[in-house]
Amino acid sequence: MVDWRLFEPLFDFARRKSLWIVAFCTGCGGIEMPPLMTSRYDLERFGMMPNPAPRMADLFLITGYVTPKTLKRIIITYEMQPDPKYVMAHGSCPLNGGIYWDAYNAIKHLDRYLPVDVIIAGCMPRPEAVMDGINKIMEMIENGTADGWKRYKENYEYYKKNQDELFGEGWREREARRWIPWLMNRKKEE
Amino acid sequence: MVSQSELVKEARENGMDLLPLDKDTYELFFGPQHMATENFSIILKMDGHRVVKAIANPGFLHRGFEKLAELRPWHTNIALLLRICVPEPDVPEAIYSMAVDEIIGWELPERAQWIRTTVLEMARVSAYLFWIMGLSFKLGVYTAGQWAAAYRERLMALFEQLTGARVYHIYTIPGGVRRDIPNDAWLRRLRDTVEYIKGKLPDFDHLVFENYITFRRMEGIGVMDKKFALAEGVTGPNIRATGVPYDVRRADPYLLYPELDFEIPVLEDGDALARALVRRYELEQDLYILEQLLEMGPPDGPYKVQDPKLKNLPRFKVPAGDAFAHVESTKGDFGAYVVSDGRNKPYRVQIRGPSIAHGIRVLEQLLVGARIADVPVILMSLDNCPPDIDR
Amino acid sequence: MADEQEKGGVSMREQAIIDGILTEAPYAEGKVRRERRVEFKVPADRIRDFLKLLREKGFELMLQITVVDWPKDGEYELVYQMWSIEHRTHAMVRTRIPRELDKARMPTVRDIYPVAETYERDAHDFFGVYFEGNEKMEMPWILDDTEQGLFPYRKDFDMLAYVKKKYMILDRFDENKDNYVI
Amino acid sequence: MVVVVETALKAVLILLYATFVGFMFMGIIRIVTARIHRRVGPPIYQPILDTIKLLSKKSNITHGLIYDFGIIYALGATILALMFIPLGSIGILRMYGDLILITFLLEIPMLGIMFAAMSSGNPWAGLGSQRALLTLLAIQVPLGFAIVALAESYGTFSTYQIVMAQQSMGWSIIHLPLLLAAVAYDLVLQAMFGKEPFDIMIAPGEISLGPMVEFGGKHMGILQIQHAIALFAETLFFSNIFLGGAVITSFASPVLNTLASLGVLLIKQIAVLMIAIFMGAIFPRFTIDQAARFYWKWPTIIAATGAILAAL
Repeated sequence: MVDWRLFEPLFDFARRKSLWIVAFCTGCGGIEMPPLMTSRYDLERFGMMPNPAPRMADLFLITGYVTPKTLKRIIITYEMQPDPKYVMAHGSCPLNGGIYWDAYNAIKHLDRYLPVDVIIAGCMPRPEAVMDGINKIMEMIENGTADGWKRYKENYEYYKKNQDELFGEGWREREARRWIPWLMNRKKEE
Repeated sequence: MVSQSELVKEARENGMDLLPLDKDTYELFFGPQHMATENFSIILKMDGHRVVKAIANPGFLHRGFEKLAELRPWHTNIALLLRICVPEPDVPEAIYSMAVDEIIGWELPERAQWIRTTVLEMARVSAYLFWIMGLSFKLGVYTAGQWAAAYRERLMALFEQLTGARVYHIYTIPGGVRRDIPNDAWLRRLRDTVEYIKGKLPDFDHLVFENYITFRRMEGIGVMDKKFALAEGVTGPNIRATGVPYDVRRADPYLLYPELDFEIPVLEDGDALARALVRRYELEQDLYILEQLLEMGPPDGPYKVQDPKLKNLPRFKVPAGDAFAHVESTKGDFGAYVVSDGRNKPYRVQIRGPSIAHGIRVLEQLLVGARIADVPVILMSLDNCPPDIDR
Repeated sequence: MADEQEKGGVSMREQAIIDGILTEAPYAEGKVRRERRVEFKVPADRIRDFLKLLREKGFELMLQITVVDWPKDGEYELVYQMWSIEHRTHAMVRTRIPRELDKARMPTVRDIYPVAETYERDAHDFFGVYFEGNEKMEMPWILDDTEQGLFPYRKDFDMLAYVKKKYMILDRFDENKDNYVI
Repeated sequence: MVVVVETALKAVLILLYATFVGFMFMGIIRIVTARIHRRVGPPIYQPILDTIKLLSKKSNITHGLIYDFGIIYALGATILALMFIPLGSIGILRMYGDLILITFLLEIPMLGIMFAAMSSGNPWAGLGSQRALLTLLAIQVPLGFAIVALAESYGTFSTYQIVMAQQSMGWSIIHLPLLLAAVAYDLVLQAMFGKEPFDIMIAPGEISLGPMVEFGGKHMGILQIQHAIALFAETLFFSNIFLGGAVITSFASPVLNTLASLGVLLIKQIAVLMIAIFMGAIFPRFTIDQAARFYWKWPTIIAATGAILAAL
């Protein structure tokens, strides 16, 4: 059996140079994704491209504030990604609520529920700032400090406790089953 | 490594009744993690490629703006409410400011009106370019989308020079605008940009709007007639595509629009193609309006109301009263209802986004019977904007 | 407001519209706010008849149902924002209902204006106004199930305390401060 | 014994060459598309980096045996097809390279991918697999007529003999019936490459990559390699049977001859690729039923006319 650790530098280089993004615009910052992807600031130069399927994506861009309803989907999507995976949060809203510091429906500290590798300041961050953050995450991958996916595995109890405190126990099953009665028109009987 | 059988067993133990729902239908979560829906979810009951039933599931972008606006001073709300409509943030600014102006009874100076009109029209053009990008990405002709996004960047640069921000330019405030036009070079750049985009429109026609495959894709998809559209509160280009010439800029004129000359494109058959073409013609009309405004030139005078109340903004008070103001956005009739009780914060702010009519009931009814390939096309042809549903 | 009433006084067109409607609806009262803005006050139990009448009179579009919470009167004010394409006039139909959650009930108007179904879901989700006859009342709308039944847009909903409890934020904000600027 | 070793060596060399050039083709596709979009675009070796990254990822879920087997099936079928196609003067099984056999082998990788996708149980994958099946069904008819036209005019099914015949009587596309067949076949290639307007089975905006939606990590990496080899094989097949292939004997040493013929083939393959890219850049996407109707109409008529003309 080959000892794959020999190839880790090559793998890190490849991971750094081809970050595929999950196509999931979770907030205002999604409006800055098209300029980033298109010919003004061409992110494909760095080998990045938006990917519709979370299964083959590496980088998760939390573009803007996160509401609890979205956070459920974010967590599910994040757990669908294969390791190694990285999370980058846009703007001050995921960091501390930002302008929604007193809003009842915006997450205040995202890193309580997901491990975040890089957070870009600003509301909303300019594309140059996003590219700066991407360079930062590339450096972190190079020197092996982008280990959010490991932290998520190690401290899963902590994250799961916070998630359950926010959403209530068994939220995954509730989300999966919520719409079936309405689709089946079974509401009357229940 | 978890094998699928174990997953199925675990799911059954948790009592999840697994799909398919009926004998031959299955449940499909269209979004929020999907390329065609920007953080908006449609639950589809599918029979093969056909949609049997659709349920729109909004609320992923809800921040409770109307509650937050009651806790912030009048001018701070501008920085908050413009986040309701992300593609064209000037519209919420404008309606909120117009409502406040009406409550106070301010008469705007002409220069402020000119600047507001210009900013609104620039926002319309950039939003239409953004919509062309979305439509062509959904249709698969990526070239046109890339070009449209690139041309939008020129307007972004102009906005940045005028207001200091790319996307969220907190610019239109009650009683005028926040700052004056920087210089005449800005006007020249705006004229050049308008000419440039005007010259590029034929490319979009060849790639998207006159394309044989586009016609095949969008003809007869998501048809709605005049009666249905009126009953469902459809506004904007969507209702103009069904033959109702309703445009707020003509029906309820505001700012400088009474003095401007432009047409309201109206098409009869209210399918996706008609909606797309109406938007395409409106982009042309907006460029024409911008040309007229540049011909007019900014009139001299102050760019905001000369009022001592505007000196101390945190203590800025508005007399008791209420007002409703609405403008024509690229999505439709965008309205704000503001109630004041004489304090330095609004008592109630209600924003009426057009997508709350387009995105829920109309979408659910248009999607029934459509193929899965038509769902993104219908979404884009309605130009559904989730943030102003959720607010 | 004063100059608005002056403007309303000179606009005969709106007055004609109001007279045409009020002759058939004596229970309602109407006034002209200004050009292209009229306003009606209707008792809550007659709202369906009045909206039927408005629809016959050419107010085809219902733009929004706005709920305003007046705790000191103990009442909700429902404002039906209507727009008439042929008259080019915006009409506010105001009505008042008690704001206690068990008494805050309205007849639905979704058979007159189908789009009202969405607005009624909105009002029910945020204010707890129950519209009888609208079977989508219990359907999940914008709010997540943790906020279900809290009706956050009511004036007596203490948002800051709720936010601190929900998101476990340290107590660094001063509730007593009437006027905080971020 | 020596023959076996030599054959195995040849096979490995062909495989390596095909994989490398296929990845270069993928890079060329991305760069040229980017230039049409007025972008800079990724470096040409980007697909190789993507593949290495995907192979280095850890799959945290499997969907059973078929899910893994389908991928291998697709890769094996593609490699087998490559071995049958004459590559200049070298080729392992080129003597047995039958038109129908190669066409078949170039199509069944799709079946393998569909096995895997279906076994994943993802509704998007199911939808995409239905679309892929319909696409396969749709392209059969024009493809068959094109093959018949070739076989009629050359009187043989062997690819190698067709290439040899073209050396004497000129490229196929200078004869009218075969030109028609080539046009039809090129339209079919558009669907084989999965480019607009026939990228219906992986429609990112509609069904989010369709069959590929569940593949992550190593599966997707293997699929990338398979895609690269398939690109090489399809373009090679086209330039062999329609663009005259390349058999160069002008040099003294066989090595020089081989290199020269490889170079000539490369130019022809890139030409075929460019046509596909330009077509894909300017057309929206058909829906599946429209695509089937289109394939059963125009390319079928063209190819059938070619076949009839060739038969006369």
